[in-house]
This record gives sequence, C-alpha cells and structure tokens, in this order.
Amino acid sequence: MPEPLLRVESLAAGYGEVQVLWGIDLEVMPAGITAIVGSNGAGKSTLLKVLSGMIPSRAGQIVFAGRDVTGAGTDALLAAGIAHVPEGRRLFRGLTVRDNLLLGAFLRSASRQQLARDLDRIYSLFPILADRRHQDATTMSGGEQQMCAIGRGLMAQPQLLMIDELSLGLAPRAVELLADSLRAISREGLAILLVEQDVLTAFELSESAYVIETGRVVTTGESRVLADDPRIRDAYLGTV
Amino acid sequence: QTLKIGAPLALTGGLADEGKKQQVAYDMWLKRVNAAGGITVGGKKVKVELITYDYQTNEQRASQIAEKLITQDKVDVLTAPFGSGHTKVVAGVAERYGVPVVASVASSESVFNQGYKFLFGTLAPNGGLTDALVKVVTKQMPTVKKIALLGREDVFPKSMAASMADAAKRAGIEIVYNELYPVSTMDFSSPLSKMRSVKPDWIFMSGYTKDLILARKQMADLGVTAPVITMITGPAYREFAEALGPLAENVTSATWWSPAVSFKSDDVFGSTQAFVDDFRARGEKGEPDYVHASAAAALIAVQKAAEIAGSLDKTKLRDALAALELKTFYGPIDFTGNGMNAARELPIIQVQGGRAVVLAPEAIRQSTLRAVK
Amino acid sequence: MSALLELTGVSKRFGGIDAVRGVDLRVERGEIIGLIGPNGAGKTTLVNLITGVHRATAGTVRFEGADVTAQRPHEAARRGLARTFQIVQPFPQMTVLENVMAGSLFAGASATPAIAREDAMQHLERVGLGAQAHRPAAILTLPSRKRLELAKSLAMKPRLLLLDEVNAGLNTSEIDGALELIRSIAADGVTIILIEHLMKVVLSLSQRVLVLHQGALIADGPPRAVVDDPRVVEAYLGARFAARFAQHPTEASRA
Amino acid sequence: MDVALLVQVVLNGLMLGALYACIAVGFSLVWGVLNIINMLHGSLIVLAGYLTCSLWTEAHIHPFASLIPVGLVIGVGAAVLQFVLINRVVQQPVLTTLTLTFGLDMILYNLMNSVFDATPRRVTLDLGRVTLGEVVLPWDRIAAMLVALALTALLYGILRGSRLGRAIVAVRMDREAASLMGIRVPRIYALTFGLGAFMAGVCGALLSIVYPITTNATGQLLGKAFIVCVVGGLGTVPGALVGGLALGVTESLGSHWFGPQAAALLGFALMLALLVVRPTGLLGRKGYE
Amino acid sequence: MASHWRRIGIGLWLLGVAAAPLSGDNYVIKIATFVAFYGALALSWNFIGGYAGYPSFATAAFVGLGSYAGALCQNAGVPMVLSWGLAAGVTAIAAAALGFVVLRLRGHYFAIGSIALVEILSLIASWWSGLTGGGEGLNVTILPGGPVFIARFFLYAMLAIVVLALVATVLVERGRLGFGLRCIAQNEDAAEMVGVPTTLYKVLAFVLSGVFCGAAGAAYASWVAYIAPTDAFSILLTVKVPVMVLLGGPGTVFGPLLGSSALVLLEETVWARFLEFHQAILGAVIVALIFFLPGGLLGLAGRVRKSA
Ligand SMILES: Nc1ncnc2c1ncn2[C@@H]1O[C@H](COP(=O)(O)OP(=O)(O)OP(=O)(O)O)[C@@H](O)[C@H]1O
Ligand SMILES: Nc1ncnc2c1ncn2[C@@H]1O[C@H](COP(=O)(O)OP(=O)(O)OP(=O)(O)O)[C@@H](O)[C@H]1O
Ligand SMILES: [Mg+2]
Ligand SMILES: [Mg+2]
Repeated sequence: MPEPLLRVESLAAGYGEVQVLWGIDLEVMPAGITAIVGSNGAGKSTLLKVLSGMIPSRAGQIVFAGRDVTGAGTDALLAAGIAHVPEGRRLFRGLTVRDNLLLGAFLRSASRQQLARDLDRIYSLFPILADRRHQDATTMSGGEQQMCAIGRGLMAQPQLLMIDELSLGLAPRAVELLADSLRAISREGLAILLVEQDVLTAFELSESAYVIETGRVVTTGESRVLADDPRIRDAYLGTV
Repeated sequence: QTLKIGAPLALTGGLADEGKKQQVAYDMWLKRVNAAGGITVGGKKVKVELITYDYQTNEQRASQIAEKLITQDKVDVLTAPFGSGHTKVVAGVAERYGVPVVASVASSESVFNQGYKFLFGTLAPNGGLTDALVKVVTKQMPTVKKIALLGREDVFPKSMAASMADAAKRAGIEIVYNELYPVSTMDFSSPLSKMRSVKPDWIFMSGYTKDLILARKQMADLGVTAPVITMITGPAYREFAEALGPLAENVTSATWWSPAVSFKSDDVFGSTQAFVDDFRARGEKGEPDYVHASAAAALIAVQKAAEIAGSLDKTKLRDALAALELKTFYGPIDFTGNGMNAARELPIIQVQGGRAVVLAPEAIRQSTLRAVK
Repeated sequence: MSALLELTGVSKRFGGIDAVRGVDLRVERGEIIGLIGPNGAGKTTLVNLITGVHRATAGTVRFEGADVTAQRPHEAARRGLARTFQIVQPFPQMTVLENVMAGSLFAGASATPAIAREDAMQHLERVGLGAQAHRPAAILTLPSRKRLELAKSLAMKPRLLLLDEVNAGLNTSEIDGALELIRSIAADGVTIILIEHLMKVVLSLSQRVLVLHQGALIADGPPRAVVDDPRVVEAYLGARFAARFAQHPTEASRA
Repeated sequence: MDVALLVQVVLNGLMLGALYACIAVGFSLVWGVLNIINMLHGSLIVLAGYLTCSLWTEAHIHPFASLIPVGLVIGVGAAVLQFVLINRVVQQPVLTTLTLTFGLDMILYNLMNSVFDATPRRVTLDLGRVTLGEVVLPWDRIAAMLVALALTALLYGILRGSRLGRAIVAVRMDREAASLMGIRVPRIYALTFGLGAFMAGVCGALLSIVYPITTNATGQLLGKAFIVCVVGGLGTVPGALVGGLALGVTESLGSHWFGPQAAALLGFALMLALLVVRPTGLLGRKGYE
Repeated sequence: MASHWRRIGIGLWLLGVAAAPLSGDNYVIKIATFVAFYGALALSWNFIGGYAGYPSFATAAFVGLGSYAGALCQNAGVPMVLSWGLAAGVTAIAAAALGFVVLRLRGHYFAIGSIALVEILSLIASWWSGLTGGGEGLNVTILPGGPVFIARFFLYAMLAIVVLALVATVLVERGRLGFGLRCIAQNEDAAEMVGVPTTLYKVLAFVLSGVFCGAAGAAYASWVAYIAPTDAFSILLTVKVPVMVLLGGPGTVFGPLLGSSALVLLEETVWARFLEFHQAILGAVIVALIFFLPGGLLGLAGRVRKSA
C-alpha cells in the first residue's frame, strides 16, 4: 500500500466561538481523485480552508508528503504543493482572465515559455477561456468564472488540487468535459480532493469518498461501494 | 501691579516665519524694558508681562486665543497677529471687551475702516509705498512707460496691487497687464508668457515670499524681463535673496522700514543702530526687517501710552494711544483717526550685490536705481 | 389582456461580445418557466435586462403592459420584479433578518421597520433560515446565502420572480425541499422564471423550458420535448447525459 | 492671435502637467491599489525636497544625483512605516486609514517644521533654457517632464508586465484569495506603499530645483494630487500622466484666456465635468471604485 | 440596555455644554461653543459618512457656503436668526444640486469629488469679489451687546442647532431612510435591487449633512463677524470632522457628539501643554486611538459594559 500524500488526524477547527470541525481523519492518495460529500453546512469548505491555511486548525495534525505542515501559512502550503480553488471562485476583479491564470503560478519560478505552455494547456481544457483571455475575469458568466478558477488552481502545478463545489454553476455538458479532463490530469499524477454536492457525479468521478456530517466523518470508503450503499442513496439522492 | 500684554502669534502653520519674527522683536523690547526695571506708570515702576500663545495660523484659534488672553489672562492690551485678515479677527473680539489692540503688520485700509475704536496700527497705509515707488522710478528711469501688474488674491497683496495700479495711472504709466492670481497657484508660466508678449518696462508683483521666489525664477526660465522688476515685499526679507541668489539682483521693493534709515529716539532702544545691534547680538541671521521693527514699535507705543496715561485702565490706554505722537527708532508714530499710523515717506529698496540698499528717500539714499539685466 | 412580461428583439452587447441577441419572449401570468443554456449563453444577462441592471442595446421589455426597458433596478423591484443573484449579494454586516427586512420595507408593502421585521421573519422561516435570523449574513454558507437571496426576494412581494441558480450547491436530497418551496411560491400566484443547471429542478418544476445558446433562443417548449431536441443535447446536455437520461430518467436528471 | 504665444502657453501647460503627473502618480498608486488615501503624500514630497536642498547646500550634491537616493530613502522609510503600522488597519474602511495617515502627517509636518522651519528654500541652480524661435523651454521643466515620463513608464512596466504588478492588483481586489495564490499580502502592501513614496521622493527631489520648498506647500501638493487622480482615473498609471497633462494644459490655457484666477476654477470645472460624463476618469477602469 | 445608556449620554452631553456659563468664564463658554459647533458638524457628516458610508469631505463646502450666505443676508439687512435659516436653505439647495453630480460617484471618486466642492466654492468666493469681497474677506454686521451676552447667545444658538441635528438623526435612524442608507453602505447594488431608491436617498443624506452645516456656518460667521475664503472653506476642517466621527463611533447617534467634544478638548489640552510639539502629539494621539479604540469611543464603552 503506497503512502498517502495527505494525512489528516483528529483535526478540529472553527470560527470564533463556533467549532465546526470535530476530529476529522482523512487520507488522500497521490494520483487519484478523492471526494468529500455532505449536506449544507457540514463543514466541507471549512475543512478545505484549514488544509490551505486560510484558517488555523485548533487541534490535530496535518501531514503532507511526509512533512508535518500543521499551522503553516497559505504561501508555505502552496509552496509545498497544496492548491485550493475556493468556494465562490474569488477571481480578481479588474484583471484579465490571463492575468488571473498567471496569478495561479505566482509562487512558481517558471520561465516565460513554460508559463505560456501551461496557459495553453488550460486554454485547451477550457476553450472559452482562450476566447476571453483579455476580458475582465469577473464580467464573465458564472460558469466561465468557475472554469477560470479551476484553471488558476491548475496553474500552480500542485501535487494536490482541492476544488470546492466543483460543478457549481456548470452546465451538464461542461461538467462532463471537466470530469474527463480531471480524470486525465489525475492519471498523470495529480491528486485531487474535491467537494461536490452532486453525489452521483462525485462518486462517479472519484476513487474514494468521505461523507461528512456536522463536522465529523460519518462514512468513508471506495466510491463504487458507497454509491450502492442504500443508506447513502436515501440520505443524498432523494426522490424525484 | 504689572502691565500685561497679550500676543497671539503664528508660531506654527503658514505664517510661522512671520510670527517668529514678531516674537523676536517683542522679546528684544521686553529685555530692554526689564533691564530698565519696568516702566513708569503714574510715578510707580510697573513690571511688564508678555503672554504669548501660538494660534497656528488658524483663524478660529486666533479668535479663541484673543478671548483667552482677555478673559483668563486678563491682559491690559493686545498685539495683533501677522497680516490683515487675522488682525481683523482679533480686533473684533477685543472691540467687544474694550481692550486696545496694536497691530504691527496690517497695512490695508479695509482693516481699519471698520469703525473699531480700540484698534491701532504702526504701519502706514499702502498708498505711501506705491507713491514712493512711482516717484523713484519715474525720476530715475523716465523711459518706463508700461507697467504689468500681478497680485495675489489676498488682503494685503491685493490692496497693494490695486494701490499700485492707481499710482501708476496717476503718473501716466500705461497698465498693459493687470491680473490677480489665486492663493493656491503653483505656477506662473502662463501669466508670465503673456506679460512677455506685451513687453512691459516695469513688472510689479505682490504676493507671499514663496510665490515671488517662484515667479522670479520662472521669469528667468521663460526669458521674461523688464528694466524694473518690483516685488512686494520680497526683497524686504532676507529669505528672498537667499533662495534666489543671483536672480534677486536688482529687484526693487518698497518697505515701511529699513535699518539704513537711522532715527534717534527716546524709546528703550534709543536709536535705530541700537536696535540693529541688539538684533545681531542675539545671534539672529542677517539684518532685522520691517516686521521686526514694526513689532517692537507697537510695544513702544503701548509703553508710551501707559506712561502718558499714568494708568493701566483700558479706556485711558486707548485714549492715550489715540493721542500719541512719538519719535521711535522705527520712525514717527502718530495714529490717525482710523487708528493707522500717519503716512510718511517710505524707503524704496533694491537688491544690489546680494543685499538690500536704499534708493529713496533722498536723505538716506545709498545707491541709485539700476536696471534689471 | 397583455402578457405579464414581454420581450421583443432584446439584444445586449458588451464591447465585442453579443451576450443576448434578438430575444422574443412572452411570459403569461402563473407560468413557471425554466431557462437553460450553456455557460455564458446569456441567461444572467437576460435577467439583468429584465430587472434594469443593464439597459438593452436594442429591443423593448414590457412588464404588465408598460414599457420598462429603461427602468432602474429599484423601480423594477417596486413594480413586482424580484430576482436573486447568481453571485450572491447580501448586506454582509447586517443580520440575516435585516437583510430580508430591507426587501420587505422597500419593495414589499411594509410601512415601518417594525412591520417589516415580522414579515421578514415569516419569510426566513419559510426558506428554513429561521434559526440563523440574528447572525450576520457574512458567515452563512453559500447555499444558505442563496436561500437568503430567495427570502429577500419573497419579502419584496414579487409578481414575477427570477431565480438565477438559486439551488446551486444543494445536494440531491436537499433539492427536494427546495422544489416544495418553489412550488408553494408558485401556488401563491407568483410567476417564476427559473435558471438552473440542475435538470432535476428544471424538469420537475417547469411548465415550459427555454434554451438560450450564444445569446439566442434555440428552443422553447415542454420540458420533455426540449430535452430530446438534438440541438439542445449537442449544445447543453451532452451526449452522455442524454444517454443516461434515456436509461434512468430519475437519477440522471441531475447532471 | 499670436501663434508663437499660443504654442508657448500650450507647452507651458504640458510641462506643468508633467510636474503634476509626477506629484500624483505615487498617490494614485497607493490610493487605487491599497485603498489608502495617503495624507502623508504632500509631506513626503516636501521632505524629499528638504533632503535634496540640504544635500546641495551641505555637500554640494547635484539634485539630479540625489534623485534616486532620496527617493529610495523616502520609499524605504514609508515601506517600513506601512509594514509595522499601517498594515494593522489596512483592511478597515478608507476613513480609518485616512485618519491614521492624517495623524502621521501631523507628526511628520510638526517635525519638519521644527527641523527646517517654514522659510522657503530652494536649490539655487539654474539650468538655463532652450529657445526655439519665440518659444522658450526651461531645462529644469524639461527634465521634470522626462522624469515624469520615466517614472510613469517604470511604474507602468512594473504593474502591467511583472509578477509583482499582478500581485499588487490581486491583493487590492481580494486579499484572501491573493493569499491563496501564495502572495504574502503584508509584504505587497508595504512594497506598494514604498513604491508610492519612492515616487513622492523622486518628485520632491526634482521640485527642489523648480519650486521654493516650504512646509506650507504640503496641502497644496496633496490637493493637486487629488485632482489629477480624478481627471486621469485612480490607480491607473497612465491615467496620472494623462490627468496631469490635461490639468496642466487646461490651467495654462485658462489662465491665458481668462486670467489666472479663472484658471484654477477651470481646472476644477474640468474635473467636475469629467466626473459627470466619465465617473472613472479619462483612463480609469471600473473596479477601482 | 444600550439605547438607555445612549439617552443618558446625550442628556449629559447637552447638559454639560449648556452649563458652561456657570463657570463664569467667557473662554470656557467659547470652548463649549466650539464643542457645540463641531458637534453639529459631526452629526451632519454622520448622515452621509456614517449611515450611507460615503466618505464625504464636503463639510467645509457646506460650512463655507452657509457662512457666506448668512453673512450676505445679514449684511443685506435680514435679521440675524432669519439669515441663518436662509443660509441653511441655500446650503440645502446647493447640496441637492451638487449631490446629483457627485453622488453618481462611488467610494474613492466620491471622496475626491466632495473635496473638490470645497476647493471650487472657495475659488468662487475669492474670485467673485464684487459679492464676497474676494480675498479681502467679508465683514459681517456685528451683533451689539456686551461680551458676556454675546458669548452666551452664540453658545445657545449653536446648541440649538445641535439639538435640531440630533432630532433629525434620531428620526432618520428610526425610519426607512436610515435603514435604506445602511443598506446602501453595505452593498449599493443589492440595495438598489431590493427597491431602495439609492440616488434619492443618497441625495437626501447629502442634503441633511449640508443643512445643519450651513446653519452652523452662518452662526459662526455672525459670531466672528469676519469671514475669508481660505478660512471659511478650510481643508483642515473638512478632514477633521470625519476624524471626529470616527473617533466617536460612526453610524451612531451619540458617537459624533462624543468624538467631536473629545477632539476639541484634546486639542485644547495638548495645545496648552506642549507648545512646540502640540501638533505631533495630537497626531500621535490620533494614531494611538486608531489602534487602541478601533470601534471609536463608543466601542470602548461597549467593551467595558461587556466585561463588567
Ligand atoms: N466566517 C465564518 N464565521 C462563522 N461561522 C462560519 C463562517 N463560515 C462558515 N461558518 C459556519 O460554519 C459551518 C460550516 O460551514 P462550511 O462552509 O464549512 O459548510 P459546507 O459544508 O461547506 O457547506 P455548503 O455545502 O453549504 O457549502 C456553517 O454552520 C457556517 O455557518
Ligand atoms: N459586463 C460584461 N462585460 C463583458 N462581457 C460580459 C459582461 N457580462 C457578461 N458578459 C459576457 O456575456 C456572456 C453572457 O453572460 P451571462 O452571465 O449572461 O451567461 P449565463 O448564461 O448566465 O452563464 P452561466 O450559466 O455560466 O451563468 C458571457 O460570455 C459573458 O462573458
Ligand atoms: Mg461549502
Ligand atoms: Mg449566469
């Protein structure tokens, strides 16, 4: 069994007086897709925020690529290889699509040619971004912005890419295309941790998954298995 | 019993330099008076106390401090701050309380025509300056036929410009340019370029020292020149020649006082020379200018009035001031009906060889008018 | 009688981009209309044109017979045109309750802040945010903020409600509750235009589905017919979705 | 109409405008990017002027030689100030930072007054002028113009072309997201503030040849920076240049046609008119509101 | 409860200022008058700056306009108090007209636009010398009476203006206008979307922030009997007033009063004690307040109550 890329043990975190996460244990394997699902307010986004250093943890340990990174700042974690595509996209207003993408590569000391190649890769992934490369990123449509945000995360060339609300606001066909690309990218060696509300897509896309409720991991396992678990189906698939 | 004199001064803010000059002069006077053991009022020696506050070149604070000096420090008499505008404010407060105010650096008629009974000023009216100037220029350089005027939109410089225009007209000099510039001006290239195109023989400008320095420099930059360049009150101040260097050469001005004009007097200083010596002995730079002299003269007037009145009663002081006729190191003091010092012949100066020399009146003339190169 | 909302030849250009091109549309009272289309098709822009946020480059917008092409957003709000924002726009430092009060006070019928407070509380309960009423809006999770948007719009007593991806971010079972809520709003007589990428929502609620592609309407009809339209599959749904949909209509309906 | 005179007046305006641009460019950067209305800006210019004057009178260092060193001294000082002090409140509303820099300015102003007093001083150096027929151009203004252009180009290059520039804008737009990109936000803030102050420093060194330096000028300089920002657009570097030039030419022509008093009014009228038709300034973009 | 404390605070403040004549010292009365003057300005600013969140620097424009309008009316023979009312009216109209122009701007641009108003009006005042006396300033008919009477009269006049501004503040805060302004402060686009007539509300706030400044400016002109462009339209004043509100606590009723009196009294003490460095010390105090009292003085009171 290979070493996990990311190992989280008994992680706790919260905001002010409110504690949101209560002892989360989690492992992410290199080169693979791990999904986190759970209902509204369960603490999924909070977990990602702790992992990228946006908010501090209160207890527990985070080990990344064999190093203890508990308590590290956003820049250190990004340098170590963890990139985060936050909920709500958070693109930079007043900057073009291209500049937004380049900011993803801020910490890398890549040559111009290298950056240009990376940009092209993103453009081939999301052709619409190529058309709009000189548009102010925040004037794009919601879905276009989501693509730009994911592209920006990829530009960091991380070892682990965390995406919050992957399919949010994307058209069905766009989700399909994106899922294909992510699978291909992960096969090339990138670990992906994604938060996804659409449980079906999440299970279809990932190898393993975590179900989080009120700040605790309630179930974990191989996605294929979970997808057939009747309890999960009842809780998250609902009826039509 | 002590004679309390209240002095609101601009020790910080825009007029800080001028305020400090007043302070120096007051202090020189006070040293002399203390050395003499005070002043004699009604046969008794009376100590003198000078209470000064910084009003930060801020109008609101000036009025506030006048009130403080009158009501809390209970001064017998006030001096006014620098400049006509702030003098008005202090005089307004003092008038209500019936406290005499002696202004040392307010020369605009608009300050004194308010009907204030308690306001006096040691400077002579502006008209005296411009008449004297015109006299010197027309006499010593009769080729001057066209004048260009530029004045700052501010109490004193504006009234100087107006009075110059008036004097020039009376002397038959043609006014080819006449404008005012706003207080916030940072550049004179446009008015100067225009002046160059009308080819005046005489350029007259009145404004604050920093404006004058800038304008003189820009004249050189733009090749604007005239045989006579007059700047009010630029050359009267040491800073002017210092900041301009060679460009200050041959710039003329008029002033209320020059150390070259020697008076013998029966005041605490005794003579103009003694005042200048005192000034140097203090380690001050250069020579005293009219602000120093006029400020000291204002206190001399207060002293004499108290001695003559024989009392520190404010109304009696006022009456004594109104009736005063004095010869001081600064020149004669004789307050006219509106409180201003009577007109007299005023010195015309020119920067020659880096220092200001007197061109007129004839009695004290040190040199003759030279054309600007 | 005139339609509730009527667009004729409405277009909008941003610099070189034709976001909306010559859209003609009639919305009758009481309808629930689904508006779908690929990302960047112009759906949000269309909402902005209807609510006065943007001014159409060409064409006219009529609401209840009146030409409202040039209206300001607050006028739209007072007329009974309410919308939710795709990118949510709360008053961040105000409480959740105060956010909704604003809608009630300025576009709803509440005369005073006190009345608005009562009213707002009811709307919050209705969308399930009652428990959060006194917390600052800034700390809500994204789906909750969308609920807040909805409550705010309801407080405005709209006659036409434009919901721009208000259910995005809900998981499949949470959507069931949302469907109930929207049905009950419609039952109160509010006409609804619904933008959503969640086909489950679109298909279960809409009586009519419009498809926008590159700024132009390419399909308009009953949900099933639209989903089967090859152009829609090609532009929007994707082949795999269509296949899945044909197999298990219920599960696949959420892409 | 005398053509040579008109040409002269327009050129005067352009050269004055270049000075205005110099004055405003750092201020605009700090305001547009950091969202700080830096009330210290005028005092920093004057302080640089004093330093240059002192270097000239005490050590006979030519102002052109002290341009960059003085700029650096002011810039580094300001960056430190930002790092240790202003950064603590930089997230708060504009008014807080405004009040803070207002307080700091009072301190600096007071200190300058007691060290240098208010007497106007100047580097007494005359660089002469170029004469082209009837048109005259003073060398020091030409130098100012070149420096303004160079500064603007430099800043523009930094902001548009460099990684640092992108980081600066990113931080301005969304501090938290910027930190997710690995940008160290406080450092960028300090750098930007320092860059703005560097511009002020260079400008002050230059002004010491052209203008009498006095503490009384601080407010005036700040005021000009304000107007230039509006005319040109906040936070855009070419905006400061265009705004400065537009203001300079307007004032110059206004003064020529309607007298010096009307000139200042015209400058403001231009500004208000622009605000009405183009609320983001001549070159301003949306997003800096 | 908070509003309870607030009422007590305001009551004490008013009583304190009104009781100044008990000291029997005209200088104390003068300071109290300035406290009231700045209190009125701070309350005025609070409408646009505190509630609507628009960083306005137009205070000096309103004060200057009011003082010139009042002075000109008075010199034309209009009774003094009536001319204050007219001045307030003129200022209100000007604020409405100018508001339509500058309130199209947001955030930064508004701030600059508003400061430009000060400069423009100041330039007009100095340029139009036929009416205003230009740079020479304008003398105002002096109110006859002894110094004691004058001191008290103007104290109570200023206090009356403060009370009017307070009443307006409370009415605004309780009503739709206040609520709408707070929405605007938070997110103007969203406010517009929920039906707040943003332009109208902003202009109303601007007018409110002008009208009391105009009255206070006119009263001030009658009091000092002389006004000049640079002092009437003082940039320092225009920056000082927001600083005062910030120190007290913006967007509240009592904060502006607290902040303005704190700064006036602070200036007074610092100035009296440290002649040469009073400005630096005052600056340092302001800097320290920003760091140690982030929510303004009122915030401090809140914290004390919480920990108690
Ligand atoms: N800045 C904040 N301050 C205080 N509480 C917060 C903050 N952000 C989130 N919370 C609270 O933390 C809890 C978990 O939020 P989180 O965003 O992690 O949920 P989530 O699982 O991502 O939900 P969703 O699927 O709705 O995005 C929620 O109750 C939320 O209200
Ligand atoms: N202010 C603007 N400036 C320039 N282009 C814009 C602007 N607003 C929208 N656009 C462009 O117009 C097109 C339509 O955008 P719109 O937001 O209406 O799409 P949408 O259908 O809502 O997409 P999504 O489903 O992704 O939200 C997009 O390509 C977008 O980039
Ligand atoms: Mg989340
Ligand atoms: Mg959209």
